[in-house]
Amino acid sequence: MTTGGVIAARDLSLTFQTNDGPVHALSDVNLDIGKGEFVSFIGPSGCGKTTFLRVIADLEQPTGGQILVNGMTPEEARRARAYGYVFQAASLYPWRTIEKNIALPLEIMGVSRSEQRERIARVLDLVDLAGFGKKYPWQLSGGMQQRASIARALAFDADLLLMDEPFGALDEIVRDHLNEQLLKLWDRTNKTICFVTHSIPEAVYLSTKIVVMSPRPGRVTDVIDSTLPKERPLDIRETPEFLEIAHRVREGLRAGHSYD
Amino acid sequence: MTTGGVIAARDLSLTFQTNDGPVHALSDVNLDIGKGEFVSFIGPSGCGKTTFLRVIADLEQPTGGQILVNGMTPEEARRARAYGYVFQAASLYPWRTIEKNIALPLEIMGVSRSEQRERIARVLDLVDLAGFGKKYPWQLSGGMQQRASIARALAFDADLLLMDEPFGALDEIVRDHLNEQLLKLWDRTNKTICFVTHSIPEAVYLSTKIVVMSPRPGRVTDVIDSTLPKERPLDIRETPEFLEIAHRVREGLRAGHSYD
Amino acid sequence: MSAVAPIAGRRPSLVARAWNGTALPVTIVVLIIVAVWYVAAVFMNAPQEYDKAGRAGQTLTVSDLVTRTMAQERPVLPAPHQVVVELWDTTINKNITSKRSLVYHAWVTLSATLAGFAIGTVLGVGLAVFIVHNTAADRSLMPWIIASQTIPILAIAPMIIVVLYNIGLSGLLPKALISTYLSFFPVVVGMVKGLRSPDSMQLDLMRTWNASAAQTFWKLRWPSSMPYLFTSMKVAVAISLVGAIVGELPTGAVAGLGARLLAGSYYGQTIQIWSALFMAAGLAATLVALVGVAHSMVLRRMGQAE
Amino acid sequence: ADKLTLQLKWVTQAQFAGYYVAKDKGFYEEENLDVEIKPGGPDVAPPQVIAGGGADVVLDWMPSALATREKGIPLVNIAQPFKSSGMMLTCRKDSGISSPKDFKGKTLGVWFGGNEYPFLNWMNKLGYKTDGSPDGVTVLKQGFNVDPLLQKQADCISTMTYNEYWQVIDAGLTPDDLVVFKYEDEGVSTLEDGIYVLEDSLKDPAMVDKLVRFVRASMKGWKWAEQNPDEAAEIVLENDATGAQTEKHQKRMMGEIAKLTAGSNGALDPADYKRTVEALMSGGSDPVITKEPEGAWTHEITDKALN
Amino acid sequence: MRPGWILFAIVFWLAAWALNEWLVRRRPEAKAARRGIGLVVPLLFGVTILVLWEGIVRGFNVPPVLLPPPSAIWDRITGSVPLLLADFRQTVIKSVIPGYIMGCGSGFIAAILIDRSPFLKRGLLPIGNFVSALPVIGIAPIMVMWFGFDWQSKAAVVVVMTFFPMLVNTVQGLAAASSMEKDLMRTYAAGYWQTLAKLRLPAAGPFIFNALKINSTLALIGAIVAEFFGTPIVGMGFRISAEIGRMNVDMVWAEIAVAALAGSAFYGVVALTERAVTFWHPSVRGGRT
Ligand SMILES: Nc1ncnc2c1ncn2[C@@H]1O[C@H](COP(=O)(O)OP(=O)(O)OP(=O)(O)O)[C@@H](O)[C@H]1O
Ligand SMILES: Nc1ncnc2c1ncn2[C@@H]1O[C@H](COP(=O)(O)OP(=O)(O)OP(=O)(O)O)[C@@H](O)[C@H]1O
Ligand SMILES: Cc1ncc(C[n+]2csc(CCO)c2C)c(N)n1
Ligand SMILES: [Mg+2]
Ligand SMILES: [Mg+2]
Repeated sequence: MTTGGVIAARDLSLTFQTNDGPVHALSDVNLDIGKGEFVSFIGPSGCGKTTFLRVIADLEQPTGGQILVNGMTPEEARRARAYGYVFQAASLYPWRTIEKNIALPLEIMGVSRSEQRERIARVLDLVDLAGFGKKYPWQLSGGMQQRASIARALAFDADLLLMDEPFGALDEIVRDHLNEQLLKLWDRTNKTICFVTHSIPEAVYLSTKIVVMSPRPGRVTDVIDSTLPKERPLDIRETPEFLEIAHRVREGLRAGHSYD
Repeated sequence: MTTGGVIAARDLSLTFQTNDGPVHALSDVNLDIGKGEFVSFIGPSGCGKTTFLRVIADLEQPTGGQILVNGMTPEEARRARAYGYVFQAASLYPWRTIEKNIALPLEIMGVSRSEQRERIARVLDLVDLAGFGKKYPWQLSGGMQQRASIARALAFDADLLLMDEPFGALDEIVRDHLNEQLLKLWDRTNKTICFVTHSIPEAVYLSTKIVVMSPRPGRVTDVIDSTLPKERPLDIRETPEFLEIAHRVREGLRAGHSYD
Repeated sequence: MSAVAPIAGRRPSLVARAWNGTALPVTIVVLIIVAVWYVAAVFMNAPQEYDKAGRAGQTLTVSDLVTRTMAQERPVLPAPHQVVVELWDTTINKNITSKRSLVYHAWVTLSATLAGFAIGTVLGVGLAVFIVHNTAADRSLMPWIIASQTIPILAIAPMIIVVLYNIGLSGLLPKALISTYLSFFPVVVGMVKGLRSPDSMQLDLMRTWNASAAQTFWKLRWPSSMPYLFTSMKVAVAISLVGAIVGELPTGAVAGLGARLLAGSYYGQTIQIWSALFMAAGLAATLVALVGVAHSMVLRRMGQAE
Repeated sequence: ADKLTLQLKWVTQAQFAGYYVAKDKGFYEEENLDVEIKPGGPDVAPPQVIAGGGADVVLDWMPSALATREKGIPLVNIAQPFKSSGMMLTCRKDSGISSPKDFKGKTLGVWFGGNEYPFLNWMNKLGYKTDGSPDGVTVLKQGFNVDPLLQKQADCISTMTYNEYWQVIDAGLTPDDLVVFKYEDEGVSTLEDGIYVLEDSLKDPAMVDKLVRFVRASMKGWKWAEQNPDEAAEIVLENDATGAQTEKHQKRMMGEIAKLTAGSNGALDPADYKRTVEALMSGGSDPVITKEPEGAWTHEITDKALN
Repeated sequence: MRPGWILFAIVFWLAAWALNEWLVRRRPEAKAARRGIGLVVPLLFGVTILVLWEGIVRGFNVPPVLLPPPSAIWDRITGSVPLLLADFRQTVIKSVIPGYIMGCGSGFIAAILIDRSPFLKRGLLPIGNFVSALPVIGIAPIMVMWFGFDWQSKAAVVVVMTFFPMLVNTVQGLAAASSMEKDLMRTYAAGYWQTLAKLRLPAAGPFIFNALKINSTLALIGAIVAEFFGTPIVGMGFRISAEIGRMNVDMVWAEIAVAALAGSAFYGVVALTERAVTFWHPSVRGGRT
């Protein structure tokens, strides 16, 4: 087993024991993710995308196979605070202002006050929420909350970012804008990003590698390496190359559904 | 004011009185929707799409202007059970099985048991949930719950369908599939459908008319009549005509945002 | 911002605002209750008057009956004004340090109530923290905490007092401990629920940051449990008062509202019972309201207020 | 001064005037005693308090004290300021009762908690069953007040000559409306308010000395109270922390109490003791005590105190 | 002092604690085994309390009139079954159950009635809170005076104690349906009673059961305490107050044990019913949404 990459999964399986029998959320998943890659996970609902991210984050224990994160076990990686995680729902603490919510992981890590302030200002700006730092979460619309939770993960400034459908609740214009921002950030900082999405164009636009999954049991059915350049203006989405990759992803996805 | 159409709004306004001042959710909205039209509403978060649907459904009282539904006031229309409503969130009752949830409006209308059974079977099939009727909502994934709530509105079988982002929580494949199904249903039954969405391709693919809205105060900025034929295979989305309309919608939307 | 003129909303009329507040409805309901009460007083006190008149060989007119039933010395149901007069006499018209002052007795009970409430809340929170962090405690403690509340405290209070005296505790503390016994229960139940109220996603988030148990507690569990804490404290403070009153009986019932209730009961002084009862309920209502004020203050500081 | 704690059997009232007088008038102080008087009440059982170390000396009625002794708490009577019993059964005339023969089928209110023994003994003597069987009497555990009689919930209730009886009168019934049966007259009386200590106390000479001084001062208090009933009642009122007692009632009570203490110099009359024991042992199917108690009283203290 | 007993009690305690800690860390596959552990752990805890109690009473020679050892209480229980049964009948069957049913039932009906009038709701609820703060020991003598000595007055006390918790909880529960759930009913043009039956009552279920649970322990305590203020010579409260004066403390504890057992069983039955009826609520189905 190589340990060079950021993530290395070998025959990874995870079965949930539930009241009406076992649920095979992940089954024999093999995947390598190198430093600086931007990997999208796409697949129908319930195919194990969230579960895979949770295994990386040491929030679930695999029931079979092996996985290494930065060459360590997930637990060691978690203790080393190796990653930032953006959940599928915003999950902000309602008794803290946006600022304080972003400060929370920094407080826990013991980052100094002045640095906290600095980082908060930077990430708020990044997600276009400058000026909203003193508001409480319930004073913001759903989309703004989601952006705040992204800011919180960015403030953490880990080398590995796990993002579970971060842009699901946003409208297309905002989404396009944040996609651009995220790409810029990734380009600048050379972070490794694992990104779950339901949108094929989004996956193709962002990724260096697209992992297509299918459910029951959760498997990786295809891994597509993107041939798009690192520099990606928004209108790259109308190029034939883009449409070609999108088509391949769509085909892979369709195979996992019962339609047609 | 004409009364021929299904919906006729004249200078419709709605202002919410809140603690930090009035919120102008709708402002001078003029709109006519004829029988059998498929109208999509698109616009950034908070522009009043939900509010407009709620006014039609007599769930909010306008503070200015007039609106007629089937030539009646919204209240009369509601009492006449003129519409089915799919909310932005699934809103299934957790103490009823999926079947029983779908049966609920039928029970209230006094539909006979045997007909209830028949309709339930039909709509469950339509949304690909056959076999899940005896499950409770919390035993289903979010996407399945959303489909069940669509089934519930369809079982109701009203001539006017109000759908508030019904496919927001679904992945692209399922979404495509349900888009097709919905179009078929609309084509077959000649229902009038008001449909809120964040997705430009979805709006263009489905609609005969696209209403673009912008926020603060909520206004209608553009009404685009689709030139696409009634018969629409999925790959119509790659035609120049389609892309042309999508472009116009995108431009209209972008005008409502502060980016670029 | 927009140029849309503000909608000229009509200010709700005075009548409408009073109708939609609480003061007017409460007043009207109180008035209805008082009216029913007066009628009930006549009917419930009438047999005694008939009996008395019968033995004296008189017959009673209706107006006689009404006036007499409202001025009995030991009525079955005292008329509202009798209770009000008694309350007035024993609060406003007496020096508050006098043993005949209801304020004095209320203070005696209140001090035990507050002590018991404070100990009960601390104990309840402590137990809840223990239960939430220790599975064995969770499984074994809860059924017995429930069972403890099915024991009639009045029955074992005398033994508790004696045992406590034996280990050197007397005065305020034994009474306070009985009130603790009653008040810790709602706090445990509420706080266990409250400390467990963060959803699994919020807990997972803490885990991803590798937060310690203490950090998770102080930054997540504790703030999330605040609404539960205050709701159970409202129940607990009212129960504390009952506990303090119960605790006064086996200590010789020398002072306090419990002593008043008992003395009133012993001498058949119904009016005195009722005024002590109202004092107790009023005290409880005040305490609950105070906890409510503290609640909204904390909520405001946490940015949760309306 | 030597500390001593006295647990009363009931709330502060003229029934205990002797002790309050002794404290108030400095009789205890003269004996170099610092006596703390703890009021009782319906929820206070003096034997339990003394067993738990909550008091050095308690007041109790002899039936209860002897029953406790059999349960293993060695209470000893060291003095008996009350010569006669003040207990009686007070009945409404309109219930049709004029003699004990009329009790059959009637509802009688009784105090429990150790005070029911003389009553049960009496009924046993009269041949009435108290377990609810048809040709017996119906027994109620009466609360603390006289309402059951006023509201005709009971035909008769237990009263003390010095207390509840007058509450009935105050409530508007006249002596003519009532029939009373004094336990003294029916020959079923048992000894009331006596002074009891634990056996161990008598083994300690220093404690014995304290008790001697206590009894001497207390009896001085009682005799003073008998002679100055009104002032005694006022002293009691001053010591009443509940503020619920009235002057009229306490003065009247003191007058009645004086009649009960009049015949006693403090020393227990062995004849009274014998009569009480006999009554308690003949309690029918459920006697209060099963065997003749031994060492349940002593003249040691009164002998030293009164001579 | 007999240190042997104390030592034994402490050793037993530590051993039982360790065993419990070990037991709760087991995660057996079999459902039956999990259930077994769920039962054994609290039972072991209870047994430990009894052993500690016995050890301390014997070890420190606590006089039995203060605190009898559990063994003596057990002897008394087994020796007085008919008496305990008669008391149970009088207090639980005659007073508690009817009082509980009447109190909870009328609280529920009152809640439905005032639900239609926001005016009454605002007017009555603060007064409800006021009345439920009235201490039992003040109400009990009044009820005895009004309703006589027998079970009726005890049931009346129970009614007063249980009425308001039920009223307040039901009113709160009827407001629990979310606005979207209510809007849904509106879009169906459902009538008041339809909305009540199909939405608001099911949604109020958890609140109503909350009141039923609180009331199950309140009712028992209320009835027992009321018996202190006058009663026929049978009943658990009567026995407790009469026997304490006779220094039969073991009998007092026997009654307390019966009361605790009956109260816990009552609570348990209500809790089980709750699980069955509100199976859908997150707190019952274990938090999965
Ligand atoms: N804690 C759990 N217990 C039992 N089953 C679970 C649990 N968590 C997830 N599952 C199941 O595992 C499977 C994979 O779930 P997962 O959340 O990873 O899906 P997903 O790909 O993220 O779906 P979505 O796109 O809807 O978020 C599903 O069938 C789900 O029901
Ligand atoms: N009950 C209410 N009270 C006060 N303001 C409200 C209320 N409901 C909606 N609003 C405000 O009215 C505006 C329009 O809201 P609406 O829900 O119609 O937006 P939307 O277009 O449906 O947005 P989204 O795409 O996020 O669902 C928003 O600014 C919202 O904050
Ligand atoms: C619960 C209870 N009820 C009655 C008495 C009887 N009693 C003993 S002394 C006394 C004072 C006389 O007025 C009374 C009434 C009691 N001891 N405990
Ligand atoms: Mg997921
Ligand atoms: Mg909306």
